[in-house]
Amino acid sequence: MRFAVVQFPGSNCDQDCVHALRGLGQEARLVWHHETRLDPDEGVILPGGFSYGDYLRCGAIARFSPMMQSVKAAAERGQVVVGICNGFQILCEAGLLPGALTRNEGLHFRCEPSHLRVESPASRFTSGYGTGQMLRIPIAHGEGCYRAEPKVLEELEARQQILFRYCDAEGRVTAEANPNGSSHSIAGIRNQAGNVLGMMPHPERACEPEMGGLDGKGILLGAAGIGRSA
Amino acid sequence: MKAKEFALKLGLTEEEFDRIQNGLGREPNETELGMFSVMWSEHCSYKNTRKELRKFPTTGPAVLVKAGEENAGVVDAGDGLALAFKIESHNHPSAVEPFQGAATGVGGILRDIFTMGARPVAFMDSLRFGRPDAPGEAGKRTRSLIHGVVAGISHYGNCVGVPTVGGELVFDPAYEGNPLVNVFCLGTLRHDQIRRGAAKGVGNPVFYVGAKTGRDGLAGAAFASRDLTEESKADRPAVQVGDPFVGKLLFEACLELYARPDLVVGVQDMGAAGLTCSTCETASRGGSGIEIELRKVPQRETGMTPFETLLSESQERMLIIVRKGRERELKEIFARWGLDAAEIGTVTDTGRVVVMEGGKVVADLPARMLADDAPVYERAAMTPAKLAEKQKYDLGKILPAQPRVKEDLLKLARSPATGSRRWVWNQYDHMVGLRTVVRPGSDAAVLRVEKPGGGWVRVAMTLDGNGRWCAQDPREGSKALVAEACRNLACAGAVPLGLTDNLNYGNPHDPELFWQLREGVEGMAEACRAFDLPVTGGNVSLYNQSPSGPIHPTPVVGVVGKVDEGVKLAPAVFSTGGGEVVLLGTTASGGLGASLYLQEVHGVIAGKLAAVDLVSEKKLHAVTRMVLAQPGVRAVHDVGEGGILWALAEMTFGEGSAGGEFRVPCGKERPEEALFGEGAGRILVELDETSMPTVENLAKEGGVELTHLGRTGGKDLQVTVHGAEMIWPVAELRDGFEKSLPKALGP
Amino acid sequence: MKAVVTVTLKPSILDPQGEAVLHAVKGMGLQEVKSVRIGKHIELEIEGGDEKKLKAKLEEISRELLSNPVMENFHLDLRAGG
Amino acid sequence: MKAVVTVTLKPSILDPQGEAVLHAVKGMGLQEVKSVRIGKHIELEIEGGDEKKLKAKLEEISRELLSNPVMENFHLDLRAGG
Ligand SMILES: Nc1ncnc2c1ncn2[C@@H]1O[C@H](COP(=O)(O)OP(=O)(O)O)[C@@H](O)[C@H]1O
Ligand SMILES: [Mg+2]
Repeated sequence: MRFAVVQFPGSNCDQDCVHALRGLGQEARLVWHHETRLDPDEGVILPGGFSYGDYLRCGAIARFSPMMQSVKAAAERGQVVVGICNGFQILCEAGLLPGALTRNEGLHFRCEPSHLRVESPASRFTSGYGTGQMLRIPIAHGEGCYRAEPKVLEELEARQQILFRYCDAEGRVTAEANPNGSSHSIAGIRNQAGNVLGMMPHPERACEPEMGGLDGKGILLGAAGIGRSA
Repeated sequence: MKAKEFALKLGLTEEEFDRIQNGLGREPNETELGMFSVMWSEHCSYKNTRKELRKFPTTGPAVLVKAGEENAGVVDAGDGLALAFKIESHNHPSAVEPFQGAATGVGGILRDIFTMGARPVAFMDSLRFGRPDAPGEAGKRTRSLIHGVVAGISHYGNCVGVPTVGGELVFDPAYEGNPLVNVFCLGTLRHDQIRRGAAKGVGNPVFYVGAKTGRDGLAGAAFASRDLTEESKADRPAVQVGDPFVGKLLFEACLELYARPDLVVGVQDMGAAGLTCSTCETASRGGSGIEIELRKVPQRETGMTPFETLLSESQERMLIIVRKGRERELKEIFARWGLDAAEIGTVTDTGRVVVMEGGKVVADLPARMLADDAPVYERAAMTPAKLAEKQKYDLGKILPAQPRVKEDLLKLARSPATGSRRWVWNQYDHMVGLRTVVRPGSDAAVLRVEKPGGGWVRVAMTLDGNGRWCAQDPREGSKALVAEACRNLACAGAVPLGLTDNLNYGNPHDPELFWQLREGVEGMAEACRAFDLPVTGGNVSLYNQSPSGPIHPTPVVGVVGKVDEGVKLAPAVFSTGGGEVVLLGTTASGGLGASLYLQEVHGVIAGKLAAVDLVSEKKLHAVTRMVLAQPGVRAVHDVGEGGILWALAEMTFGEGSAGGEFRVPCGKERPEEALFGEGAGRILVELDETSMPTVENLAKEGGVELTHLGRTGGKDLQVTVHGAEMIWPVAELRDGFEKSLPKALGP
Repeated sequence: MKAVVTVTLKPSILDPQGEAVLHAVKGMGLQEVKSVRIGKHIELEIEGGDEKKLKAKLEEISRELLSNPVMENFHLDLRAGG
Repeated sequence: MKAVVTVTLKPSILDPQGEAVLHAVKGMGLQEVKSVRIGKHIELEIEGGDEKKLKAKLEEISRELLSNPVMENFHLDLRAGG
């Protein structure tokens, strides 16, 4: 499948995403935030980084860029949209996913491998995994604490929109294993329609043994529509 | 005010003023004096240290751009790949405003690297503070400095998307009033992409790009109040604020610009001394002149005087000279990245920097005189009166009659001096870019770097300093730290290609302090020659002292090397058990002189480091690299601070690492010496039993001693020395190691 | 004209930075403090334009850009002069 | 009682955050904006204590903890009630 990786001023995981996608046999092109054209059959990646310096609030300014209007339209048409880290923040600010990402409870930026539990394999992004499967994928963020109204959290739970939760090395979801204080230990969610994914951990950093593992492959391949069989 | 009086206020000396006046054949005006005061400062001219710096070896087959030629040195990494790297200090700004001081330090070194045409791919940081666990106000202030500096580096480095992959963090009361913040950056480029900071081609336009100019950094010694407007007096900021967002856009825009063939003629960042430095240095290097109009300089504030505009140290700005007729291309690229680009002048053939404001000449000076004709001083050096006394020590008086090694190691393990630096590097994105093969926490960081023709080269790098060693013996201490840096690279299977150094010392007018610097430079130079290691650049930071005295003499070196093709990288921590552990290199511990052990466990700094045997050291590195190319190597780690016992302990701290049973060689010395001595020339290797014969053979052929220490396994660290056996549960040691720093620093 | 937009966290949202400051404030001896909340103070200098239109636009900007309705409230204050 | 401390950057200090927001605000169609500066709005809830002493203590806290005198100014405002 072909992916458009959107470059905002201040994006810095754009090339990493392109590298990982190509390594998985997918096509990837970079598109500048001023552009508006997206092909009807391509997936969209909003990469990590610090769009507009993350000033004001992460993702707050990026969501006004011309490309985001097209991304919104593409998401409504059912195209795949994946927001990673800063991309997740932008998706929330743009209203494509509910909730908001706030400053890590410990107040520090954290870059480290995180353990994730796959909560629901019933999505294209997780179809390559089993329920409860443990993944090890790095995080690198200062504002990854997921917050939403209690009602929204209930809905996310009820509709199995929570795809990944932080857990410890044994797979237990505990407060200590939660690196940023996210409500319900949320690390990644999808929209109701199932075509938009937002997650704080970086799957593109876990697609090569040399970079510390392969656990992120399934997510990107899932986005490309390649499930378990691959 | 008389010109001379004004010059003195700016920090120029009377002789320097006369030199300027004679050189010009007229009296300089105030703006011109301002320009001289910054260009002839130590920071820009190296007037006190130039003679010393000439002692470094700077040439070698791998050197593409030599020290002093450009903003950073460049070395050849083979296959058309070149590496640009340099270290820079931001000690004083960080003492005043730790967050912004450190952040702008990162921004500054970043610009030095991409100015060379290189894409920045890694940072390292070397930090020194007082003790965070000191009681009362001192400890509190130190903790807040550490929090601020680490947050500042994290802020800038993470935002620009360049991983911070290594560094050091050292505590010593000597840095309490004067912390050291040194930042290193490495960039990669093709040989044919190297950019020069030279203004060439009469009539070529001179562009100013990046952030607008404000009154940032206009304070300190090089500042006189009389020239200020009333408006600026009311608010005279010393603090420069970094904008990593603009920093990132600036380097992406510049790299895009460089990619256009024949567009850029010369480029120079605006760091210290801003517009003044960038214009006169490019003109001087190009053997040309430059004429600029200040009204065209994008300004953030109103009513700035020429003096202020020329001396401003606003961040994220560059000077770029392009080929005439290609102006539009530059403007388009910068507009796309949302950055200012203003044509502020042209290249001339007059050899002069001519500055105009509204068409009126406000400064007209020979470029060479500003950039290259600063006076060079030979400072007096004198062996410190108290040195011999400092170096004498009586172990019998310091150590207890009965060794208490068991407690000693636990004490060491719980000290913030030895604790895991995870608290720091977790705050740095050390993975962005997908190049970091060996992450922080090992002996050297390793990056994979794309070769121009495809495929990877693995590049290893390390930053090392040791103020305690150098305080006790600046010459041997400096040699030892170059040896240590190279040893760290050897543990990554890398051959060193080049060294960059930051000379952090006290006031050069104090002969005892200048002696430290001279000894340090000579020691480093000797070690570099022994390792065939060219010095490719660096930085000098003097006047590092507070009312309580000068810092330890603290040269910091950054060494970059290339990992041998056949090397399989091994972790610095033990496997899950069942491996053989050998010591490569000398069995002599070097004794406890200047050791961390004496400082941390017994509260004294005493004695001096044993002299490094550079010849044996070099052999050790070669053998280690060959060993790492063999199958069956499980772990490798060098012996450094804390001695062989601490090195063994550290090797048990990996996720899932086993403990082990070891016998440490000990001669007539006390067991503490054998266990905690910091002598150079030792590397520990864990390997499969089956690989032992090959490794023994390599060591023998390479002329390196090999000693069997024991085997890994179990959950305890068990060490026998002189027949006495000691046991520590690894979990207990590891707990101290993991928690000491967070505990000392607070949340 | 000057517009001051004050953005505060909704009461239900946890403010870890405020908590940290609360801790430090108590450490400095002010035991009477019960809570600390940290918001943003945003000043915009405006020249010209029709006041009424400006106000509507500023409301929009405060709502859409300067604050995030999921977790924040805002207050807009218009002042003559600078 | 409630204390509101407003911390603003000194006029000559660069405000990268404000610059980025200025761009965005213009992008949203408000061309009349000349500058944006972003500061902190800190609310402290206080119970009990002697008002005069509190005020002195709050001044100290604003100066030493809540603001950074090298770069920032602060304004302290005490309001009855909460
Ligand atoms: N300690 C040193 N050893 C070797 N070269 C040095 C040292 N200090 C400075 N240099 C070289 O002198 C030149 C000028 O340095 P510097 O003024 O620090 O550059 P910048 O203007 O980028 O700060 C650089 O090429 C630098 O590498
Ligand atoms: Mg430079």
